[in-house]
Formats: sequence, structure tokens, C-alpha cells
Amino acid sequence: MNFWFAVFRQAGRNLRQTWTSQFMTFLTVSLSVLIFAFFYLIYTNMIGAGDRLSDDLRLIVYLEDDPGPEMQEQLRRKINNFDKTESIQFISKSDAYERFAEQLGEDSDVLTDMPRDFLPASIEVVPLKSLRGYNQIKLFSEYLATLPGSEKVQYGQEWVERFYYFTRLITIVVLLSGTLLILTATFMVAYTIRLTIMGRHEELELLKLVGATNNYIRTPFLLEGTLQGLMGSIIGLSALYILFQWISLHFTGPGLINLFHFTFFPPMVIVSIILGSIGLCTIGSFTSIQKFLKI
Amino acid sequence: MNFWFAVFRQAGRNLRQTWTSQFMTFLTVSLSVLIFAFFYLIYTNMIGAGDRLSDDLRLIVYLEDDPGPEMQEQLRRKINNFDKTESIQFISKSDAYERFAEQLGEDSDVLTDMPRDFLPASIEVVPLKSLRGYNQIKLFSEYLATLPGSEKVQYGQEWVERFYYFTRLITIVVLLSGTLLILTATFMVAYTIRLTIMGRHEELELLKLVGATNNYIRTPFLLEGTLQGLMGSIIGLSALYILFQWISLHFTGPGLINLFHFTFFPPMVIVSIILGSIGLCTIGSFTSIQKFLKI
Amino acid sequence: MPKIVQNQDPIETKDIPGNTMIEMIKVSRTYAPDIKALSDISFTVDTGELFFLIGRSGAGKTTLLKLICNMDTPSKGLIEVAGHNINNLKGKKLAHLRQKIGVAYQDFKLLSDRTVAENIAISMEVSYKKPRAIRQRVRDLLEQLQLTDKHDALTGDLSRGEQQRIALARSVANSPRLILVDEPTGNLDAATTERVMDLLTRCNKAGATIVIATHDASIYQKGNHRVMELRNGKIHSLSRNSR
Amino acid sequence: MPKIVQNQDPIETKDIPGNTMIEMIKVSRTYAPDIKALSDISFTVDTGELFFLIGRSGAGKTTLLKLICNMDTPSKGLIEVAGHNINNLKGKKLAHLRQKIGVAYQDFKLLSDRTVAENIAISMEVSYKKPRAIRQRVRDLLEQLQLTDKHDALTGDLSRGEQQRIALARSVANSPRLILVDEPTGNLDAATTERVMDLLTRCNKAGATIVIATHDASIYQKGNHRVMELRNGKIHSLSRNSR
Ligand SMILES: Nc1ncnc2c1ncn2[C@@H]1O[C@H](COP(=O)(O)OP(=O)(O)OP(=O)(O)O)[C@@H](O)[C@H]1O
Ligand SMILES: Nc1ncnc2c1ncn2[C@@H]1O[C@H](COP(=O)(O)OP(=O)(O)OP(=O)(O)O)[C@@H](O)[C@H]1O
Ligand SMILES: [Mg+2]
Ligand SMILES: [Mg+2]
Repeated sequence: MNFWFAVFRQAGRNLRQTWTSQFMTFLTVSLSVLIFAFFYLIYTNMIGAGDRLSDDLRLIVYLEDDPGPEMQEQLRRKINNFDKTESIQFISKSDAYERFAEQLGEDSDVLTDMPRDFLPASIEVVPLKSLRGYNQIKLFSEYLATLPGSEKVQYGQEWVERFYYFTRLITIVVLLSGTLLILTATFMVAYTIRLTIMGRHEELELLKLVGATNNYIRTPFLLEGTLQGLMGSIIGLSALYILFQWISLHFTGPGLINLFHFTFFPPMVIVSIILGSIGLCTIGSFTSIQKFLKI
Repeated sequence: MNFWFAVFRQAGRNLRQTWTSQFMTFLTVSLSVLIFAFFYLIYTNMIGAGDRLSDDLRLIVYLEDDPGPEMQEQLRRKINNFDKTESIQFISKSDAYERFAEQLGEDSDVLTDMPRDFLPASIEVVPLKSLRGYNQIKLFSEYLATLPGSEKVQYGQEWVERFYYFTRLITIVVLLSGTLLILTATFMVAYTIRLTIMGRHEELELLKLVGATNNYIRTPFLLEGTLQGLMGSIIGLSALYILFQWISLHFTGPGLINLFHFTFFPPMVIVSIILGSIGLCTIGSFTSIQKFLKI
Repeated sequence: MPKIVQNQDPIETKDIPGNTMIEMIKVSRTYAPDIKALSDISFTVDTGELFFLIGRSGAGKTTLLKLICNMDTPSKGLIEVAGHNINNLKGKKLAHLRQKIGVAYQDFKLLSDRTVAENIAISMEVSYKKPRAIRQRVRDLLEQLQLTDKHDALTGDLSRGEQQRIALARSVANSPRLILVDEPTGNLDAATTERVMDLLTRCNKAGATIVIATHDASIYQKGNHRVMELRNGKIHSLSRNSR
Repeated sequence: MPKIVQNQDPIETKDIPGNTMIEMIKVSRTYAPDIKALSDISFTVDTGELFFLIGRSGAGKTTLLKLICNMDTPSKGLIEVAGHNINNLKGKKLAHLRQKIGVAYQDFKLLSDRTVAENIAISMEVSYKKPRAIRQRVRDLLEQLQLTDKHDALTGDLSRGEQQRIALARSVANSPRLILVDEPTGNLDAATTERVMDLLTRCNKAGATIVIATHDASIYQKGNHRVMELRNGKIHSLSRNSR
């Protein structure tokens, strides 16, 4: 294996002789991976939190009267016809009275004089998670208002609206900054690799003149690119993991535990990030060096 | 002014002859400024939103009985002694009844049979904005609970807790990514400038050998650095402004208007960012070139 | 005294097949905007020949050598080296042919941040010679050129004349069949020039075809070999030294 | 025939004050790890003198010139140029002295991506000469060196000999009082060498002190001037050509 011996000797020499620029490239790759992964992690956790927050979204249809079992069946069918739901629960007037009493707690004695049916009956509709766009919810609520016997539909409009706008805003901000950063990072890695290779164009040209095959010239650089992609992504991800542990440790407060259940990337995503980084660096090296080989 | 003639001629030549790397540096500066300003803008707007959200924070102290005017005065004094407040409002039992009736709206007829004093009297305390750390609120509420006649203190603990944890989390995320990015950007700008100057070290060395004074060699580069800092920051800020307009346009939904009242940087901040960018680029050029002049 | 034959037609020497190392037919090279570096050059160099190329500065000597080793392509005309039309060669075939051609460039093309030994070794490494053989050859060459003590010096630190010898050593290291040497003694004193020429003569005796472009009358005026003079990109004369 | 004076003590020539351009006293230069490029060099060059420096490749000629123009600092010893101890000079004073010294480097140090005219002009621009004067001077020099047609060519595209002449033109462009020339004719044919020497002689006649390091016997063996031979970093001989 003369070829591989030569390739490794050359790659070793390159690492030894140009280690500052190699180190700069490596640092750039690490930082880029760190930034990318950081934003991706925020994004996935944000989506998770959004899901969990909207768990308690339910539409309440106040009815004129307690519906009979037949009527209930009919309403259920109608609702499900319009849109799939997670669950539909009927709450009779007496159920509502009991709930209210429970909510009042100690003060429930104020209700003793009240008739047990002074609160209206209602239907609690929990829409499917996948159908929770703000406009869909609004449409749904409008439909529910047209149901026979429906008096009023409540779903904390204001709260839902705020929440949806807020998550949408955050999503856009994260996506925007993510794109910006990934562009910057890719640009930087490409530029750094290009400059590193440009800085050695004399050597590359000499090798060509002296009769080295393209593979002989190219392979050490590709190897370096691969190594940098691998090392850079591993270091970047490790740094992120340490950061993640630090944040997790500082946010074990009871208030957020159910809101933000932080998770790190699953192994598949980690492997993908590493492979992506390797791929990008190798392709970057390849295209940069290809220019010299064509001259 | 032979000196300035020479400097401008040299700077013009440099721009013409090395415009690709100049352009790369300029792009790097623009991206860096864009990223930095973007995060800074998010941060300031987040703080603004946090302020506005906590506007409706109030602690409600339920009292055993309606306090007399003297008692009110005493309570007010005690509370203000413990901590400064924005406002303190006493709500008597009948006030509470009216409020509840108002809240019930159409359904208020259910209250007709109720005695007008079935709801407890209370004090609404709005703490000073500056004193709204989560722990301070908690301490404050604990103190309020010890007031004579106090039965229970409510301030939507869960909501306040969530809110504080959430803003704290976002703040940390923004600060962390901001630091990361600013580090990356500074590193990148410095590295790019260094490489650009390194790529011309032959010229620099020759100029020295041929008898150019340090100022003759240095000034064109400083000028370039200044220009790049100026142009880069202006372009970066302009890009951000366009982005900002776009986001504002897409978030004029009624739900968020009162939550997020987006504002762009005031002129002072814009000027500071531009000056900072110019300063950094000039210093970067200066230190990079200084190495050559010392050799 | 050299026998001068003005604008001699080289077709007659082309007739010996299998024995021609370089053959140029009506080769021109024009650079933008309108610089005729070479025009209508036709000549052949036989295998094993020691061939001199002379001419004033800017006559086109380097351009001619560049065309032979395919560093540059002709604007017009045909160039054959060792039977291959060198302008149609690509990839591996070109690389293999280049391994058989050693070139000492006028601007040396040394890697200034590598040691002398590494610079000389590079042409042998490319054709996968054994490390031991490489080490041995490098030492031999350095000894012949009186540079033994510079074995581990960085090439960039050497004096110009030392660099010139390293460039020459690299060109002959891999025992190529064709050696192109551009101004090998421009920075060398008479005694060192002698040593360099000795080395080249030895390579020539071992079978290598050698083309030397030079201004140095002292090296082309003795011995029995052909000398081609270029003038403004044209062949001014092609003669054989009679001594 | 040159009159050879082995290891001549130069003190006697030092006695003429105000008339000494270069004075070296016991100068040594050692490179890491243990290369004695120069040891114990003492000599003077008078104002207006044409001084030749010869020696085999690696003898230390370039090192000596580098010390004179303060590109390098001596390990030991004292160097005075035009009455200044050049190793104590700094900043503006050093810059001004350098403007009065023109150097043609052995490796040219041309900016290969600039045009010929820009390369020559650089030494004049640095001392704020008028653009018109610069243009005139550049054209004159190019004509004297037969390079008029290369005025706007990129220096990197030129032939080696052409580059060598550009380097020389740059060194004399600013009419310096001291001109250091390192191997000015290594890539030049006899006729072009003649022209180059003419130019230098003219500068010398105009009052410039010139030090030429060379291997080319043809340029130092005629005329009446001193020739110093270095050998292994030491002065081997310092003699005056009698012709
Ligand atoms: N890449 C190029 N672009 C433009 N002109 C060129 C280029 N290369 C060479 N020339 C011109 O072609 C002519 C011949 O150049 P060449 O290098 O072959 O000369 P040479 O005979 O080697 O001279 P020297 O003895 O000075 O090395 C010169 O006038 C040179 O300026
Ligand atoms: N920077 C350096 N580091 C180490 N050794 C050096 C350095 N510069 C020069 N030398 C050594 O010092 C000796 C003298 O070098 P110098 O360049 O002065 O020789 P020269 O007389 O100019 O030779 P040439 O005629 O080949 O140009 C050489 O052996 C060279 O290898
Ligand atoms: Mg040439
Ligand atoms: Mg020298």
C-alpha cells in the first residue's frame, strides 16, 4: 500500500507544518457546529415546550340545557364530523356545580343557598394536537357556536392568541437566526479551508509538476477535511453538552419542570450532525483543491 | 499634503487589487454586525416585553374583615415600610361583590339571592417595577401574610413563577448565544483581517526595505479597516432594519401588540454600534500590521 | 568552432524512429495581449542527447521548456515527448510521463519551509520510491553538490546559489529519462558550475536526454553537442559544436 | 592584473573622515544553530567608489549586503553607513536612510501582481517624488534596459532576466547615494549585461557609491576598482584592479 503510506505521511506533515491554520479551521468548525447545534437544540426544545403548553387547550361550549344521551351522541358525531378531536367531555349542570364548589374550597359554604343547577351545562372539546393552528382553533370555535343548543364558546381567546403569536414569533426568530448563523458558519468554514489551501498552492503546483497523480495530491487534504469535520463536530457537540448540563442544572426549579422538559439530542441526531460536519468539510476541501488540479 | 496623497493612492490601489479579500472581510464584518445587533435587539425587546408583562403583577391580601380608615392607614404604612410599592388599593367586601357581578356579566342574576358581603375584603399591592425579582416577590408575599387581619395572600404564584423562570431562561439563552456569536464574530473579523494582511506581507516588507515610514505603510491599512468597519456596520444594520420591518409587519396581530411593542434601536445605540465596529476593525488592522512593522 | 546552420530544417533527424525524445513541429506561443514568445519552432532532440538552448533575455527559452514539460500549452503546433503528444495527455498518463521528466526551474520552485532533504525527496516520493533508497540518493546528490552540511536546513534559509543546486538535485533525483534545466548556473561561481556540469554529464552518460537553457558561454562552448539559439521567439541558429 | 592583498587591515582608509560611505569593524553574523555566515569582517568603502564583492556560492556575500542595508543585524561588530551606526537607527531616521540606499536583491523582491512601472515607481513614491517626475524616470530606465514594451506588463509574467533588470531599475530609480547590487547579471546574456553595467557606471559617475556582489568575472575584471573576495565568511583578499 505505497499510496496510503504516502497519503498518511503527507497528511502528517501537513498537520505538523501548518498546524496554526489547521487549528484555526478546526476552531471555526467547532464553533460553527456548536452554534448550529445550539440553535437546533433550542428549536427542538421550544417545539416540545409548545406542545406541552398547548396540552391544556380546550374549547368549552356552554349549552342552554343538559343534553340527553341521544343528543350527546348526536353532538359528538357532529363535532367529530367537522374535525377530529382528542376528546369530548359533557359536563352537566350538577357536574359544573360540583366543580365550582371544589374550586371555592373553604369558601364553598357560600353556595349552600344556591340551586344546584344555577351554572350552565357545557361540552369540553380537546382538539387534536396536530390541528392547533390559531386560525383552525378560531374556525372550530365558530363552528361549535352554531351547534344546536350552544350558547357561547369559550377557549381563553386572548390567552390562546397570545400564546400562538408568541411561539410563532420565537420560532421565526430562532429559524431566522439559525439560518443566518448556519450561512455564516458555512461561509466561514468554506473560506477558511479555501485560504488554508490557497496558502499552500505552491506546494500543490509543484506536486503536479513533479508528476503526482491527482489522488496523491487530493487525498491528504480530503483526509484533513474529514478529520477536521469529525474533531470539530465532536468538540462542538461536547461543548454544547456541557452548556446543556449547566443550563439544566440551573433550571431544575419546580415552576419550569413541567413546562420545559429539557432533552439533549437523541443519538441519531448526534450522528447526523457529525456526519453532516464531516461531509461539509470534506466537500469544502474537495472543491477548493479541485480548482488547483484543473489549472 | 504629499503624505495623504500617497495614503489615498495606496488605499485605492489596495481596494482595486485585493478586492476579493476586501469584500470577504467586508462581508464578515456585515454578518457579524448583523448577528450582534440582531441579538442585542432581541434582548432589549425581550426586556421590554418582560417589563410590560409584569405590569399586571399584583399581590392580593385577603382580609378577615373590612378595615376601617385608620386601620387602612396603618396597613399602608406597614407595607410601605417593608418595601416600596407602586400602589396600594383597598377593596371592601361590597367592592368585591360588584367586581364579581361585573365579571359574571349576563350571568350576574345568579347573585341576586346572595348577601352583598359574601366575598372577602382585600388589599391589592402593586410592587415597584424594580423590585420584581421572583424571590423578592415571594419574600414580600410572606411578609404580607403576617399583617394583622390577613387571611391569605395570592399573586398567581404559579404564573409568576413560570413567567420568571421563562424570562430568565430566555435571557440566559440570548446572553449565551449572544456571547458565543460575538466571540465568533470578533474572532472571524480578526482572523480575516490577519489573513488579508498576511497575504500582502511581501509588499509590506518591501515597503519597509525601500524606506517607507511606519505611518506610510500603516495608514492605508487603518483607513481600509475604518472603511470596512463603517460600511460593514451600516450594511449589517440596514439588513437588520429590513428584517425588523418584515417581522413587525407580520406581527401586527392584535394579540401581541400590547405584549410586544417592537422598537428598533434609538439613534444613540446605532451610532455606538457603528463606532464600535469601526473601532474594532481599525484596532484589528492596527495590531495585525504592527507585527510586520516590528520585524 | 561551432558550425552555424541558419534556420535548419530538423526533418532529417526526425527520420530515426524510436530514437527521438522531443519533437516540435511549427510550435507557437502567444501571450495576451500580443506577445509572441515563440513562433514557428520546429526541431527534434534525440534520446540521450545533450542539447543546449541559448538566446538573449526574453528570447523564449523558458517558454520553450515550459511547453516541453506541459506547464504551458502551445497556441499552435504539435509537441511530442517520448512518442506522446503531450497536449492530449491527461490525468494519470500525464502524471506518469512527468515522473520521467526532471525539471530545474529558473525560479527554482522550492518549498521554502521544508528542509533541503524533503525538497529533493519530493520527486522520488511521488513515484513511490522506497524511503531507504530516497535517503541514500539525497545524501549522494548533496555530496556531489557540496551541500552535505545543509541536509536539514530549511531551503528558505539557504543562499541563492545553494538553492539553485537544490533545484537541480531535485530535478535529477528520480533518475528521469528527460532532464530540462533552465539557467542552472546563474548564481554559481566557476568552480561550482564545474561540479554542476559534472553531475549533468554523468546523468547524460547514464542515458538521460538533457536540455539546458543557459547564457553561460563557458558551459556550452566546450564538448560536442548541438546548440540552438533563439532570437525573439524564432530559431536563429541550430549548430553542432565541433570540439 | 589585480594586486592581491591578503587580509588587508582597512584602518588606513578609515582615516579620511566625511569620505567614508560604509565602514565595518569586526562584524560577525552567526545563524542558528551554528552557521558562521560572516566572521570578523572589517573594511571600508569610500563615497563614490565602485566596489566588488566576490566569492563562491555560500561565501556570505548576500549576508554582508543585508547587514549594510539593515535587513539583518550583526551578531557582533559595528556597521556605519554614511556616518550613522545603522544598528541604532530606528523609525523615521532608519526610513530616511533607507530611502538613500537602493538595493537590487538577489531574489528580486518584486511584487508579481503589479505592473513593471508600479514596481519601479515604488522607491520613488515612498520619498514623495512628483508623479510626473516618477513617470519620466520610469520611462528613461526602461529604455536604458531595453524594456520599454514591458511598461504595463505584470512583473510576474516577465522572463527571469527581465525581472532581474526591473529589480535593478527599482534600486537606482530614486537616485540613491548608495546602491547595493546582488548578482545583477545571473540571468542575463553578455549584451544585456553590458547595458546593465553601463547603467550602473553612469550612476557611479553621478556620485553614487556602488557595491556589487557577483560571480561574473567579466564584469569585475575590467576597470580600476577594488574587489573583495570572501571565503567561508572571512575576507580572503581585498585587491585593486590595476587596469
Ligand atoms: N505569462 C506570460 N505573459 C506574458 N508574457 C510572457 C509570459 N511569459 C513570458 N512572457 C514573455 O515572453 C517572452 C519570452 O519569455 P521567456 O521567459 O521564455 O524568456 P527567456 O528566454 O527565458 O528569458 P530569460 O533568459 O530572461 O529567462 C518575454 O518577453 C516575456 O516577457
Ligand atoms: N537565515 C539563514 N539561516 C541559516 N543560514 C543562513 C541564513 N542565511 C544564510 N545562511 C547561510 O549562510 C551562508 C552564506 O549565505 P549567503 O546568502 O550570504 O551566501 P552568498 O555568498 O550570497 O551565496 P550565493 O552566491 O549562493 O548567493 C550560506 O551557507 C547560507 O546557507
Ligand atoms: Mg528564462
Ligand atoms: Mg547571495
